[in-house]
Amino acid sequence: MNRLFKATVTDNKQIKKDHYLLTLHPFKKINRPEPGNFFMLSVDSSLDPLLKRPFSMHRWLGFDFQILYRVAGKGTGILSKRRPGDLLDVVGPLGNKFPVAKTHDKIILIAGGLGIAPIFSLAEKLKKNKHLLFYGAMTKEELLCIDELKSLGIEPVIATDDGTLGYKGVITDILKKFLTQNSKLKTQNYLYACGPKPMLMALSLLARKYDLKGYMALEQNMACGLGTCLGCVVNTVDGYKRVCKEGPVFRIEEIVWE
Amino acid sequence: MNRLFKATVTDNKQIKKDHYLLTLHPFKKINRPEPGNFFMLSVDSSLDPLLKRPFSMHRWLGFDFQILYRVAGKGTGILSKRRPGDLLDVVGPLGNKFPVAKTHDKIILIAGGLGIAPIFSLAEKLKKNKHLLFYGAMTKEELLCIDELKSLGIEPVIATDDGTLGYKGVITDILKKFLTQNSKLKTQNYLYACGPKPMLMALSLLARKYDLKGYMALEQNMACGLGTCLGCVVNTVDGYKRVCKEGPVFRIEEIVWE
Amino acid sequence: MGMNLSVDLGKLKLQNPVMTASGTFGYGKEYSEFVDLNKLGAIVVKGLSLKPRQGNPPPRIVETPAGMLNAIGLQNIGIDNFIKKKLPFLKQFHIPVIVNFFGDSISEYIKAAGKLNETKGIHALEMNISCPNKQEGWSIFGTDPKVTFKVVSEVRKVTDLTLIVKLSPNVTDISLMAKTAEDAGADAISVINTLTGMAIDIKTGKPKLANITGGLSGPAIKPVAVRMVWECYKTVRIPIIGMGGIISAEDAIEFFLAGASAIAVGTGNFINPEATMDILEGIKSYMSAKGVKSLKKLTGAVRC
Amino acid sequence: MGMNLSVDLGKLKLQNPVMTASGTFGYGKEYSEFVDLNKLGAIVVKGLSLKPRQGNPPPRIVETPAGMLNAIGLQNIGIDNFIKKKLPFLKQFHIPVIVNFFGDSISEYIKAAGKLNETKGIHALEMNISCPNKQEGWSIFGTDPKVTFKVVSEVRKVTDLTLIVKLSPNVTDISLMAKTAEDAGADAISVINTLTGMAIDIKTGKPKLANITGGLSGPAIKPVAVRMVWECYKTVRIPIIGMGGIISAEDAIEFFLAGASAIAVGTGNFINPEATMDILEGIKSYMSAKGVKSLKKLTGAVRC
Ligand SMILES: Cc1cc2nc3c(=O)[nH]c(=O)nc-3n(C[C@H](O)[C@H](O)[C@H](O)COP(=O)(O)OP(=O)(O)OC[C@H]3O[C@@H](n4cnc5c(N)ncnc54)[C@H](O)[C@@H]3O)c2cc1C
Ligand SMILES: Cc1cc2nc3c(=O)[nH]c(=O)nc-3n(C[C@H](O)[C@H](O)[C@H](O)COP(=O)(O)OP(=O)(O)OC[C@H]3O[C@@H](n4cnc5c(N)ncnc54)[C@H](O)[C@@H]3O)c2cc1C
Ligand SMILES: Cc1cc2nc3c(=O)[nH]c(=O)nc-3n(C[C@H](O)[C@H](O)[C@H](O)COP(=O)(O)O)c2cc1C
Ligand SMILES: Cc1cc2nc3c(=O)[nH]c(=O)nc-3n(C[C@H](O)[C@H](O)[C@H](O)COP(=O)(O)O)c2cc1C
Ligand code: FES
Ligand code: FES
Repeated sequence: MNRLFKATVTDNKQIKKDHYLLTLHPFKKINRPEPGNFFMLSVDSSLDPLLKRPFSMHRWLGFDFQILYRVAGKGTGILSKRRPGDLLDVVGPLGNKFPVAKTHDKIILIAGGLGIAPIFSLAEKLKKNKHLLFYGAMTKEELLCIDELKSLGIEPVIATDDGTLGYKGVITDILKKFLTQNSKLKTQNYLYACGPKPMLMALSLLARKYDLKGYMALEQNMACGLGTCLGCVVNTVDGYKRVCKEGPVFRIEEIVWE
Repeated sequence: MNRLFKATVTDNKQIKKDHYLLTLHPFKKINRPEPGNFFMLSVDSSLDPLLKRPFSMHRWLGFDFQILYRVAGKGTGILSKRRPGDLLDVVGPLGNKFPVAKTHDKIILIAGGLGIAPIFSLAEKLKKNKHLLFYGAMTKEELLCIDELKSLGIEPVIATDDGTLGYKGVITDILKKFLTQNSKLKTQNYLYACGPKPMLMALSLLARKYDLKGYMALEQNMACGLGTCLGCVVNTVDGYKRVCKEGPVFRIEEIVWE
Repeated sequence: MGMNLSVDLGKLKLQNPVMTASGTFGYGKEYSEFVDLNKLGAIVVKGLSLKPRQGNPPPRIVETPAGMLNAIGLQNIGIDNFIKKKLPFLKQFHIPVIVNFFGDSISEYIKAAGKLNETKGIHALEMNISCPNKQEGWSIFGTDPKVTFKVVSEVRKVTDLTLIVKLSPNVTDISLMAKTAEDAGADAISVINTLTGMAIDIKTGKPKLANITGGLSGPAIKPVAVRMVWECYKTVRIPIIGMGGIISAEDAIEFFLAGASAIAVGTGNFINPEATMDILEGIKSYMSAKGVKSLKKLTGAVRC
Repeated sequence: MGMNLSVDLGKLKLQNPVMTASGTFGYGKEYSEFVDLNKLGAIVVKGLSLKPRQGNPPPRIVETPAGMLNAIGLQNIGIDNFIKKKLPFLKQFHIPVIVNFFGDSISEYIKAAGKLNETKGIHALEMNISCPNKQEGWSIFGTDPKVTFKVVSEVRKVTDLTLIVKLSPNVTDISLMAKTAEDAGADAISVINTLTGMAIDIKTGKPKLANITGGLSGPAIKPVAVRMVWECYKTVRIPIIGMGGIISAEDAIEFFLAGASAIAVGTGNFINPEATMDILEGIKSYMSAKGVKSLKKLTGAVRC
């Protein structure tokens, strides 16, 4: 199926200071996006910004879908001004997905900041008793979807850098504590993570130390989103791989951080 | 007074197919714009379109003012999507004005198409018994402000290219008929015109033939609007002159059409 | 309606003038979901070298006003892998496959061209002598006319396929480079490759590209590209493939009027994966609205 | 707060690095309504020649993606009129007045420079050897190093004012041109002038500019300009005035990091008549946020 489509903005709600929840209604039935997949969105028909912007699938509503985003610069700034009824060009769903094997005993989800956008969709898809969610943010004000998580029956372990909610500290430190206290957790588990680079780097170290397996979703500047421009590579043990095609989800141990 | 200001869109009404009436509320008191003056408007904060766009003062409301415009391309297309509450950067009022001398017996105003935008402001300023308005457009659907003119007590002589309202033909032909029928009109009058280039060229010929004096407002691509870039020149008997500075209003006889 | 859109590039005939720009369309497969490849004028694949190359470290791309910088660093799977793994897919289609290639030395150019020349299913070669992403000393292929003449005429000797030379815009006199390529035996020229540019992240103080500089493409460079096509058109008799910032049919027509016989869509594919088809339709509409029966009539038709 | 924004250009000291680009700020008067001219680093006036010039026929400007093309054709009132009618206004201010000038021949350059050199109230000269709007054969001043060396060294002989040479970006090797200007005695270089471009109106089939080609300026060219400043910085020791697409303080800082000692705002003035002041304030904020006490520390500070 041709993954280029037009979508109507049905809602574009400011949920926190810089954070918005966008609901899109595609003009045609689209492929069902899986947790980890992303979409390329034209925020505008102007030549500035020029390129489409990538956003993770946050919530699939059966036909419509949602994007959770933060105003990071020009493109997301413009996006935040789109109103119900506006049309956007979209390509997707793109990329691979979080591969959740049935056999995994227990799953640990780790979200840092906006990493909650795709991790939420994964949490929603999994049975609630099969996973534990660690969720960190700079401050209470940047914790998103807490109510939605609760209504799914999910009680995340929360950490904030400033301690305004949950543990004080970075989420990987909290995770580390858990791992040392629950040695059983270590081997039978799979980690699924998304978040800022420092968090993912810390997680990689942790995974190596405790010999944990798992996956993480990465970001990289993108132009095509389709695997053709070779612009979005990350370094792996097997050489450069494209985040938009072989990713955005990679095995934790395959990423080579510079 | 610094003529750079921000203005809020208070209304942006589609009045005919491609035609809009924009009402702007400046953040500060601005210089009173005179008929013939124009404003440079940023339609957007994007770098595409990059430059401000020039628009004639259409109506001065004491503090707020109005612009009458047609969607001609990208910039005006974006402008037509601005909604009440949006902010625009504006520079103005700029340029010279229609110099209306008290001594002129009778004044003939000629507007072609969107030329009505500034000509209307001139008509509004003049006493109604002191002028005659000739107003031409492609078709009835492109005649603007007819009701507003009537409420000022002005009954324009109308011509449309397709004859859907008023005389059938171009407005300069109708004017020519009038001039031949009313030889008295000829010498005691001043013409004040704005409209598309072919109309102004025809008018120049007419003025030469009947030895009529008068003024016309011209257009040219602009970058600065302030007289510095030298981009907006037109050829005159005294060499190149800047539409934004020595104009937009020029004596009919000084323009050298190529 | 009897409109003739065909284009002659040396011995090669294209059914229409809409091509893809090397490096922006992969090896065709990814876009086949959006575009019926059989409807393209030709497909130009990502630049190939004898050996696979891993390219530059990331970040490799960054957006700039109405454009983008890329420093892919000529990452490619190598000619052998292309022939084995990618060409079979392309052979299914009836359109010409044009292989963009490059080398680090004249002998590499010759070897690469020789190998490609022997391969069934390749219809033309596009020599990239202009990619600005390589190390010092290399860019000389595309900027020093003497070296350009040498490398093009050597390659000319080893291939009877249509030979297209892709020019760098980072030169003082593009028409001299065009003439040089023509004199050396090129059947056509591609104008233009990317302009060398740079962007700095003022928060970190580091270049936004790991490679420091990159190639500027997209609408921002269109006025430079149109001017260069026009200068080349005044100078050479071989056909010109125009490119640089084409995202719409209007853009494409500007290039025809300036002197292009065919056009290629690069960055435009990223903005709209169906760009090539939209452009083709738009060209047809323009021709029928203007009553132009043959595309060849548009080439160089600007009225100066 | 003890921040040092001063810049040395030869013997000339600027209080801050924000200048105006020639041809975009008139002779200062028009913008004095928006900008307190006393707060500028320096004012650079529209390019002057010995005799007045009427310039090119209209249309002279056209917008392009994130940029504009201009073909003003060096219209100016001539040096004498400038001295009589415009300089008195500028003399009221405490900031350096830099006169941009050009000639059609080496002897005209020399005469113009000599005349300007004698005039009180002019603090530096900027030689335009790069304007792309003139007829054939002329652009050689800015693109052939031998001719560049000749004209710059001849002008150097007749003036002891700070001599700035403004380079054309339409060259293969900008650092060679920079080195040439330095060797010929320039005190500073301005990088860059406009890139030559062209736009065609597909409705009429005619070029959008009466002059056919014009100079591309604005944000679109910024990546090329930053790259060229960086290349020059690696090559010469004289200060570089960076320009090309600067509309914000962020843009200006990019140029400092790439190697500029000062910057000039051109097209940016059209977009925002207060651009120079907004940029100056933004530079100060950046410096205080980063704890940079002296602007000189930013020059060339990009970490590659
Ligand atoms: C696979 C993927 C999924 C993503 N999912 C989400 C999401 O669900 N919600 C969300 O808010 N953001 C997401 N992002 C990041 C989002 O794409 C960027 O925030 C956005 O492109 C910034 O655009 P801008 O024009 O606002 O910022 P710009 O002005 O372009 O840049 C602002 C900052 O964002 C960074 N940035 C720019 N482009 C990208 C990019 N393509 N990827 C990453 N960073 C970029 C720049 O380096 C800069 O630091 C995702 C990115 C990727 C690659
Ligand atoms: C002094 C002056 C007063 C004007 N008053 C009005 C007015 O009251 N109402 C109104 O609707 N329009 C007016 N115009 C014309 C208006 O400025 C243009 O229609 C507008 O700039 C087009 O912008 P765009 O981005 O929509 O079109 P573009 O996509 O930029 O171009 C579309 C068409 O408009 C032409 N155009 C572009 N810029 C200009 C320009 N600066 N001047 C003239 N034509 C241009 C182009 O050549 C092209 O044919 C005036 C122009 C001038 C110079
Ligand atoms: C991501 C990317 C990769 C490119 N790779 C190549 C390449 O391998 N070989 C080549 O000759 N040109 C390459 N180019 C240049 C394009 O083919 C084209 O000449 C240039 O981008 C200008 O066209 P555009 O503005 O339409 O993109 C590449 C361009 C981009 C943007
Ligand atoms: C309308 C216009 C007129 C210009 N006139 C001159 C000139 O007379 N002399 C000169 O050296 N440069 C001239 N320039 C070039 C600018 O000074 C500057 O180098 C160039 O525009 C790049 O900067 P920008 O992108 O900030 O505009 C002119 C540029 C524009 C846009
Ligand atoms: S974004 Fe183009 S290959 Fe990934
Ligand atoms: S628009 Fe710049 S001088 Fe008139």
